Amino acid sequence: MLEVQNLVVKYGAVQAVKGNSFAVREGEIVSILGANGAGKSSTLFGVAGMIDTRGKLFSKDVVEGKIVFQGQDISDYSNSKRVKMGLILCPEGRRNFPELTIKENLKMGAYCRGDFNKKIDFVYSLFPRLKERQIQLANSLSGGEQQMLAIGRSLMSDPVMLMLDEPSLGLSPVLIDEVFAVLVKLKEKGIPILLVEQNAIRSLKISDRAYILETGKIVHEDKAQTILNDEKLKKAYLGL
Amino acid sequence: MKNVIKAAILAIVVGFVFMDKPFVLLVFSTIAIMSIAALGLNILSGYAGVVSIGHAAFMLIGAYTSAMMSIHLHTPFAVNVITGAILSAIFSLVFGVPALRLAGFYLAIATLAMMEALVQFTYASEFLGAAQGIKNIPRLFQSELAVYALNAAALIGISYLINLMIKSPVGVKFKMLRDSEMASSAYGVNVSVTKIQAFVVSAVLCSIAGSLYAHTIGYIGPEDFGLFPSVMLLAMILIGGMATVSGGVIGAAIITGLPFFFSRGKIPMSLIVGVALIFFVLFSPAGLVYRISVIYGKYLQRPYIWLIRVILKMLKPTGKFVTVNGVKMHYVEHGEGQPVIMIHGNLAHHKWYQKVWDLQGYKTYAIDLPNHMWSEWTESVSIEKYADFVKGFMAELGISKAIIVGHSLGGAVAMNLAVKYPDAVDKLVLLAAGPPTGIQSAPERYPVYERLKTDKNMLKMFMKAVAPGLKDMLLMDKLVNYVFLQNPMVYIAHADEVGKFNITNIKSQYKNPYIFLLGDKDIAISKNMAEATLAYLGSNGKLIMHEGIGHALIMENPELFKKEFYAFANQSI
Amino acid sequence: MLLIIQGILSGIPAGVTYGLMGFSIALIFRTTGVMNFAIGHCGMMGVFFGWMILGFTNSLPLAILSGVVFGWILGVVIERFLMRPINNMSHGGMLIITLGLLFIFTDAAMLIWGTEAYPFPEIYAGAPLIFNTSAQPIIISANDVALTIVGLVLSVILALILGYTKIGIASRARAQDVIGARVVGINTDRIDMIAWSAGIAIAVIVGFLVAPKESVQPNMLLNLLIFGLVACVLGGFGSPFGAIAGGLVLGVLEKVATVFVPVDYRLAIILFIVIAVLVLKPSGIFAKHVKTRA
Amino acid sequence: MLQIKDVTVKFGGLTAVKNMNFEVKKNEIHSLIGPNGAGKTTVFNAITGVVDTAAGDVLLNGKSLISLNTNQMIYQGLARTFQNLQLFRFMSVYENIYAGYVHNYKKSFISVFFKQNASFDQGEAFARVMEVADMMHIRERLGSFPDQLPYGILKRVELARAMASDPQLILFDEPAAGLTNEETKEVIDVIKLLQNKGKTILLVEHDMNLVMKVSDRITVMNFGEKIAEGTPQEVANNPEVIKVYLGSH
Repeated sequence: MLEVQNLVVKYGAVQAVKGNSFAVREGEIVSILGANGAGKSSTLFGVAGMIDTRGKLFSKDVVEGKIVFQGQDISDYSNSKRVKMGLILCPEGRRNFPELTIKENLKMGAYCRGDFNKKIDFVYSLFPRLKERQIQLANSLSGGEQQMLAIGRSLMSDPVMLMLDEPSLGLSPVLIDEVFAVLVKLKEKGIPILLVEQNAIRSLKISDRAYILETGKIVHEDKAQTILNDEKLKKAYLGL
Repeated sequence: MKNVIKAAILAIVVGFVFMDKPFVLLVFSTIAIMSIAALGLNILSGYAGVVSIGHAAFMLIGAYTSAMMSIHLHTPFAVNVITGAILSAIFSLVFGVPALRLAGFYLAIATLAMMEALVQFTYASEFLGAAQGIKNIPRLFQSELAVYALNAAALIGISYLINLMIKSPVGVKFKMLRDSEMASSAYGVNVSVTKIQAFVVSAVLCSIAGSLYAHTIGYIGPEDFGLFPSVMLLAMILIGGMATVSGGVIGAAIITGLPFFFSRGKIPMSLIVGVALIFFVLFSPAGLVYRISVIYGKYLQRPYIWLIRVILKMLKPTGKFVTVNGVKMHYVEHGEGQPVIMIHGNLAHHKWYQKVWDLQGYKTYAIDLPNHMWSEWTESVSIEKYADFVKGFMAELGISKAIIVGHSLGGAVAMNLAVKYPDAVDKLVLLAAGPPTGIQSAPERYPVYERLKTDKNMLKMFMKAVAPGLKDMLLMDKLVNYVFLQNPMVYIAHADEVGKFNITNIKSQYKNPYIFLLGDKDIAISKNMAEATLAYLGSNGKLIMHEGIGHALIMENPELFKKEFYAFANQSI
Repeated sequence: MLLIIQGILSGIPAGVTYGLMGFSIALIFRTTGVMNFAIGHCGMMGVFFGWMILGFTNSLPLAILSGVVFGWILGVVIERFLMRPINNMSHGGMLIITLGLLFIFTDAAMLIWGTEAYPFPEIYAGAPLIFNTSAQPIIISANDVALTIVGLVLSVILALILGYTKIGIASRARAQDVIGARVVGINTDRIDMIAWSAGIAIAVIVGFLVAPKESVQPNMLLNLLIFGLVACVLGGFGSPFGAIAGGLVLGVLEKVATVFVPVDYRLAIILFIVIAVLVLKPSGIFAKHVKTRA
Repeated sequence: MLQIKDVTVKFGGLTAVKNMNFEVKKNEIHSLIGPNGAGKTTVFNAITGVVDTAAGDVLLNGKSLISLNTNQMIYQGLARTFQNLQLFRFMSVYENIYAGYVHNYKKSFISVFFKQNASFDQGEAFARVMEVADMMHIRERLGSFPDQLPYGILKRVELARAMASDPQLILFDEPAAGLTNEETKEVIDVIKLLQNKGKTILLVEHDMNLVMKVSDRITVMNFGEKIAEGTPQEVANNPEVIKVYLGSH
């Protein structure tokens, strides 16, 4: 499904991702684990084509490496072209449009791809709260609802593959359960997921495989179950 | 102070050359006036980082105050200028205290509105002459030369004062503010107060420029101080160079001067200024002053340096020659007694020892290492090879054992000699020597070393920093001149070598006594480094620190060196 | 009282042009983060082009259309070749670049079309509307009425586009969160280009609306630039429609002010009020809050 | 030395930090950790006066810092570093370090126009810059500009600037962010060196490796509240902390 070779992401002098290779296969949930600042978000940004370096005179950001999605080399594709292919990122920090209504936010989810009318019912069925509030502005939502909206917006574009960055961040335990339930549902629908999560144990439990990142470099790769019982994980997180 | 004298001489020369051409003098007057205004804006925009597009407004205040007072009240010029400056300062406070809280574009709009409001007010006011402006403002002097002299003097005096301010901690605070408000606040800069200070100073300077303008040109109208003049001021500092005192002068000369010297209508000045604004912002934010200094450093001094080399080569070496390992080495000898070999440092030569080579009871040999001054050039530039040359030199002269004095890089050579040929070294005198582990040169410094080949000014600055205690500038100049005789390759090669060499095993080879002399103002070698060196050298010597001395004790305080030398060398082991 | 009513009525057409100018400034600023001080001169270039076409064809609609198209293309060129490569520059740098453009366009227009001020026909030259009252008649020129109608229709069209079309919502989305916009696949570069083009095209239309009064000359829109900025200050840079409201307030204020202060001082006084507003409430009178570029 | 007492910070309706309590003792290395969005940086900002506190007090040596502005902190002996390196871009490394010393200049504004005052105590300032430059091993870089230097060196320049102000307490905001392993080791050495020099250190850091190696005490935050405090060992074995970092089983 997705194959990444030697991905490098640099922000000016800071090298956030240092030549990592990884893959996500059909129907899989793959987790990327690592401490804060290990380069997880930058990895997803690199894959999603979010770091636009073309034609910018003073930008020192660099993205290198080969990204193959559905057998096609998309390394040179723009972000919208990648979205059109169905490679969707749900970014960290929600990134909703605060002064658009919830419905407009969802409409924007279907900007490049996906049938708004067909998908909206699916999203509303997953998150009934959004339907109740569809004409309110997004900034009136609570943190948990905003996260729902962000996930809902990514689903609007009918993802072929979904990348989620910290979907449970700042949520209460009940809401975390809800989010993970949705992820499992998506997996059942056959959508592969690349997941970046703080909540390592939760995410490993629903994942098939996982990569552990340390200061921008993948240091370990294994079946999720194996890692779950592994001391290496503890080391990466607690430095023990 | 030196720059003030240079500028004054230049101004006087210009004045005399164009004495009979009042129009040209008027142009120069205008340039000087605009330079003052540009300097004002430069303090705000270049140093404190606040962009204003309405600074001509303060020129307007100064100009109108001056003009009205001299016409209606017949007050003397000095009173007009001061009143205008005070009014500007008050106005800038009233406007600035609230407005400077605004950021970026909002502040720009506020300054634009402030300027436009004043201009519109002037347009509307019959009392201020409305659109017709004020004519027949009394001139200060009948002679154009005198007017020019006043304007030039004002520019030079103000530049001098501003230069003092910029170099003071207040100037540093301005720059801190410009580069990062957050960090400057964390380091004690009161952001709003400092911004206001910059704003008031810039307003006062623009006001003074306005007063001078009114009395020099004799006619002012509101359109002289609108959006276009304001942006022109911005263009001047941008083209000349932000955050430089001289930048505004160059910018003013180009923007004010060009249209005068060509026929006025034919040059599309706005087009040129517009393109220049975009070009300089994008590709050369440091401005022309920087470009010129780079070109001056890299190319323009070459003929001069070539000349220095030619003249020096015509001089006769004062010392003797001896051929060591196929290379002719030059040295001078003084006195009689126990032999002392004196090895100079990087960017130096035997003359560095000229103040200390008369040592009572010793025969001193001050040598030029290969590649330096009168000695021949060779391909092998390593500190170890230099040590071999020194050993060879001693062998040729039949010296089996000597006291070795090594300064800086020469100290490294001396230590190398002590490791390789411990028997040849009686005692070791290390002057601010590099540590036995070497000093890695920072990669970004290499272009600077490269520059030293062609830039005497920079080399001199370098030397001044190295030897802050050497006040005899003529001697300094001489020392610097002789550096140009050295092999051009060693500028870079020495930096490499100092990083590479490693004689951490010195303790096991060399057992004789040593002293290490170091000044506390030394920018190259720190006390920590010296102490590290001592740890490698062992317990047979000591570190002696001197207060107020830089990297060059032998030049800065030769008597002190001699005292230390005698104390060390005369003691029996 | 009648003077005030007359002031309000004659202030509205002026206010519409200020508001539209403010709209174009706010549109570009909100979307791309660049405050375009050259907007008036960009508009002037379009007007000159239209005026030239008018000379060739004698058709006013064609002239206006070609001027607007010219403005659109100018926007594309500026965005693509100047603004896009440098979109991460500081406020100060951007400011100086747009001021540079202002200077370039001034002289470019002079070089191409000369320094003369050329007359331009009114969009509707009919008999003025006169309302007879007991004391003094209230007069509104027909062109002012036409101008107001054109301006208001344009505002409504813009409101519909921004509010309901996909591209309009996308441009608002891009203004609110760039990363959010990029993850849903919005081509932010294209949105920026459209904002520049549309902004300049609107400025060209404003130019045509005021051309009969100001004549066609290089600095014809310089004052409107300042009024447009003022409209933005009053309405807040956050919303283009706030700018239109700000423009109307400004226009009416300007004309009504002449009742109380000498005509010549009104501008100075308004500008001082503007500084006060800017300082006291930088987000504008109407806006709730304002977003600035970090 | 530094006491955080019941500090609460609110942004609009949102409570970012709630009843935060902890104390940094003299000459101690104290770390503040927690997952993203736990409110560490907000606590940091509350101490340095960047954000206003809704309730509570911050005391340094018994003196309240709450009413002070950010620019007065340095006079209380409190220096800080920045997560994203707020160095002065167009100033040389020497000037950058010197900037840490500039607050010692207390003469009136007008006096800068007189030559004798223009360069205050250059000797002392120079000595201080040289001393800290040595300490951070950046003496050869004093003439360089931040744009020319690698990231690891820049971090040291920032530390040198903080040291130049001769603070009692240094707040480190993620000193290891963006560093290589080698450079992180250097940072660890530097922090320990500072402790040896008698400084007190409060650290916000993500790199657990570093935190566990240098800290004397650790305070763990989650959702704006303190959930644990203790020595590195205690914290690492605290089930609450493990849950926060690894998630629930």
